[in-house]
Amino acid sequence: MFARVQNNDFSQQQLYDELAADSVLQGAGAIVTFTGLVRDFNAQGGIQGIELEYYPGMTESALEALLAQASQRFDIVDAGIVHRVGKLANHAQIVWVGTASQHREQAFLAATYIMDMLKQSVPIWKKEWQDDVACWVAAKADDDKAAMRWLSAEKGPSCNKA
Amino acid sequence: MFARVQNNDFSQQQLYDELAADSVLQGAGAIVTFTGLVRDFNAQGGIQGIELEYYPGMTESALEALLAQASQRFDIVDAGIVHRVGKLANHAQIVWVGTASQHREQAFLAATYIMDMLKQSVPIWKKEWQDDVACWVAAKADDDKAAMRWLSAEKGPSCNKA
Amino acid sequence: MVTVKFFAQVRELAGVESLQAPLPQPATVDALRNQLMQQSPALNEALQGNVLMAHNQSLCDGNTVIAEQDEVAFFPPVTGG
Amino acid sequence: MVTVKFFAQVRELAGVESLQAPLPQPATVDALRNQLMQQSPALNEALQGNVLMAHNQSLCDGNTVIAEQDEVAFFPPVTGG
Repeated sequence: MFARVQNNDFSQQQLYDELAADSVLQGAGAIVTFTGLVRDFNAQGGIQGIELEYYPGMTESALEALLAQASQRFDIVDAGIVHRVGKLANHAQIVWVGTASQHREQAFLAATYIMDMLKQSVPIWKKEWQDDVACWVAAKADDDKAAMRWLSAEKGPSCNKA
Repeated sequence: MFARVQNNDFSQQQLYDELAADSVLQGAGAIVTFTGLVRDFNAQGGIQGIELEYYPGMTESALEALLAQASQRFDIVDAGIVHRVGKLANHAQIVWVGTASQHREQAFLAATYIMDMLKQSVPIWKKEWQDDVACWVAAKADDDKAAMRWLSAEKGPSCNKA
Repeated sequence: MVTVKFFAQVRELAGVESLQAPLPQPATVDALRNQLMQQSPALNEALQGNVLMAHNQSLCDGNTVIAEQDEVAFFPPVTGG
Repeated sequence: MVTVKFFAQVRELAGVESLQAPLPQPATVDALRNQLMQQSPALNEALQGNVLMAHNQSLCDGNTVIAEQDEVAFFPPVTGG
């Protein structure tokens, strides 16, 4: 398992190979990857890139905790997350999530879960540049709902929002 | 959209780049990939690779039809499938599916749908080599159920099994 | 005549990949299948049970109507992916 | 003393990234938040509304008990991914 926060871009091939190398030896027959990209527009029109702030220390542990939760909840043999921070241009890669499992359903579910929970619980904040002004992006109700779908199936989160 | 049947191996990076190139210009913010790998065992023990037979002509059109169905059913901007045939060693890549969408949920659903339907409707048959004997793999009830989940939400398939 | 193709276990049991058959009466896929099953013990065994059918390279059912020059294929449930 | 950190909009409104604050009475995250909000109009505005809280780098709620040397952070709902 690997969880990384970095400014540099990442290589699809390298991350796939890293995840697959051990996974196939552990019987993985299915690898799912998710990549998030900077879109060049928002509801107000075109944007000129984004900027991501994070909480050094906590962000890394939150990503590691998320991988541990996903491993407990789903039948996966390995998983990894890489999240970029800092200034990112339109169309740049933002985040990569990979999951490996014996069977495809668990790999798909685990990757979906990791992304849904990441968007609700990992301390990273996004600004969008628009006409030389950078505006913080508001959290989406859709993202809350996506995470709640998983949480409602649990006994209850150990820690609540304010 | 691209659908290919080939004997040669494929490159994760090349297929990702091919899918992403147009997709980002069409507003894609989410790319999901699925890769199926040859596992080195089955219920009877270790295996020594697999062999895949297909129906030249029909296999390609079935893959194209599947992409068209997925595009109609889900809010995706692009998708691709590559399926290998012939002899494949343990741990080799068998199939790659990629989907690109503005939002991650649709990309995940479309990739899951394509794999579920591929396993039920695309003419490809798998043999496993075990102690110098090649045995045809039986279709899995799980795979039928996975496909039925999608079909039951439709008006009914236009074409039935015998 | 119609072109008949077999794949995977069905092909192995039939002992042939492809053959030409006269258009059956009635001209349906089921009638073709029955006609072939009476042709030889090998074809009888190959076409028994859960066999999928394609007409001109699209999955079809037994009631599908066929014409001269059409292509019909018989094969087991698929196991790709 | 406890170390207090702010991120994103909360940091910008607070006008500071980090500060040291005396342990409040009672020693909870909510009490610390109230103490900070009384300290300046900027902090008052920054800590209003839907603000998430972390105690020693784990998400927590306002009842969480804190001790000397702990790290508490306030930030808006996250928007990564």
